[in-house]
Amino acid sequence: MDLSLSTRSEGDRTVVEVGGEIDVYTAPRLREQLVDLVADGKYHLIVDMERVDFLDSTGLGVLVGGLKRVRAHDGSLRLVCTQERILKIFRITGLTKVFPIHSSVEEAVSATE
Amino acid sequence: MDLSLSTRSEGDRTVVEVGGEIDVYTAPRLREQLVDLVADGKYHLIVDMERVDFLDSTGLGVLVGGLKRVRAHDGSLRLVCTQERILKIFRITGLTKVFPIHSSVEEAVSATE
Amino acid sequence: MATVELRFSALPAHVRTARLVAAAVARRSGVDEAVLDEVRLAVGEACSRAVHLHRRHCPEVPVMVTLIDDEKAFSVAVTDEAPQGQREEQGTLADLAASAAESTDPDQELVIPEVGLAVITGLVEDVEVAPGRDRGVVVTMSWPISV
Amino acid sequence: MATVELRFSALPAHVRTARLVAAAVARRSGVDEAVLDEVRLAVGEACSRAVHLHRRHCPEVPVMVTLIDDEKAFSVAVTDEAPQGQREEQGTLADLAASAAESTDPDQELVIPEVGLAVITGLVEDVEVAPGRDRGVVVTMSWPISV
Ligand SMILES: Nc1ncnc2c1ncn2[C@@H]1O[C@H](COP(=O)(O)OP(=O)(O)O)[C@@H](O)[C@H]1O
Ligand SMILES: Nc1ncnc2c1ncn2[C@@H]1O[C@H](COP(=O)(O)OP(=O)(O)O)[C@@H](O)[C@H]1O
Repeated sequence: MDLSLSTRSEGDRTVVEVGGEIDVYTAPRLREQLVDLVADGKYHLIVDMERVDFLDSTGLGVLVGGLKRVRAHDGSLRLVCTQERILKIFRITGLTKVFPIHSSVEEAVSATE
Repeated sequence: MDLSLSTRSEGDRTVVEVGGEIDVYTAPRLREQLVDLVADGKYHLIVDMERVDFLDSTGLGVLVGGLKRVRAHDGSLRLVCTQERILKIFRITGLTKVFPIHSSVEEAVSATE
Repeated sequence: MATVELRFSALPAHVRTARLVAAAVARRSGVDEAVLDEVRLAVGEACSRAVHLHRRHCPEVPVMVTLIDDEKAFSVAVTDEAPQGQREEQGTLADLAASAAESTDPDQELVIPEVGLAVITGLVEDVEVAPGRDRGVVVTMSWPISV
Repeated sequence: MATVELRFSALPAHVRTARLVAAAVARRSGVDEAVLDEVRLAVGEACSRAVHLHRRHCPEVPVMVTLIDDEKAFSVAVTDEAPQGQREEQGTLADLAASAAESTDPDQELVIPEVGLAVITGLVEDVEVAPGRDRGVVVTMSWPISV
């Protein structure tokens, strides 16, 4: 299954809805999307991973890269994820301590630092 | 996808509904089913292939084997198939001339020699 | 240059693996969706044939499938290592079917290598059946890539 | 004894092929359905890592994946051929992440081989990482078969 990406604004936040597989093959496209958003001045990102079927460490690397980019502009990168098998990968790599992970886009939108 | 098999009687005919993939891996099970039916005295068989996703020459071989078995008892083996990609395989191998092929189980049930 | 090579022990289950791999690589190479069924069937036939011959003549030797994507075409080569001299007799489909009918060997009823080849050549426009390097046969099938 | 061997040129797309093959063969071998996601992820990580190292050190050499089903366990071995001396430094995940953060090489940001290994060892109970015969590393992962 391929990667699908769509973005929309929610107030001052930008929601990136990701679907399909984020892996070594598709991660460059997600990376490009995040780089473009930051270049466009979008520094408060919410990555909605509810429709992600597969995530590997390459995908994690891209998310970490995105986090570094928005932080350089005092921004934020929040994740929406309730899927256990995806959460497990964040836990294994210690990234649950790095990313704020929310259980819905609404929750992520209303979250403050 | 694996093979699924179910049989039922329609008057003096026995309908074998086949689903999934008939290939070198699953064909032995279809063969066994046909052999068992003939051993049980069922000589008028209708093989319903409408839910077959894949058929290869091994599957053809089993159907030809079934035909030979029922013919040895003056029986019949009719096929139900309207799927173009499956019909194509029968045409390529000249088997459309060997098997009566019907477009519904009803049509096959009411067919006579 | 993008090449995938698959070797598997001569078991029917692995023919399914080969079909799966061929269809997946073909799709990614840009082979038309409508043709993927043909790829799956043709590769399956070539591999069933090779597995059948290996089981009969050299069950310990793996079957080899090579997938090559050279940007204009997607090609699959299936190589068997069955000894040349012992290969099945050539004949018409009807002859083969008749001999299968007389045989009581259930395996022979299931697989008639030349019927598999007939399906391949009936199905695929670009096929080559050539002798292997030392023994056996290489069946090479190609499909255009629509980019 | 039922063995499947897959060799592929060091391209990200083929990692998907390897995942697909591993999951399909694992399922047929009798690996529990609930564990197939783990197989897919772990094999993908091992292959991504190998592809990354090959692209950097030996882009012409194929990556090799061996799948063995010995009736008690299903094992996958992923072998890279990256020269030993040039392998990435070991370090904590935080070190690696920090160095990735400083790097401007986009490829390095994407793949940190040791993070992939951390995922594998965090995920799979039975893993062995051993030096390859001449060079490189063999990552061997096994899962029980529930028959
Ligand atoms: N590519 C990656 N894949 C997985 N985990 C990563 C990756 N990069 C960084 N991490 C994780 O993110 C954590 C924090 O990274 P980072 O933001 O660079 O923090 P620091 O600046 O403290 O090093 C690391 O401890 C590591 O576990
Ligand atoms: N295993 C098989 N796979 C595909 N086609 C077959 C197979 N066996 C037989 N056939 C086809 O069936 C046709 C008729 O077979 P058969 O019933 O044995 O007729 P005959 O008795 O005239 O040889 C053959 O011409 C051949 O095309």
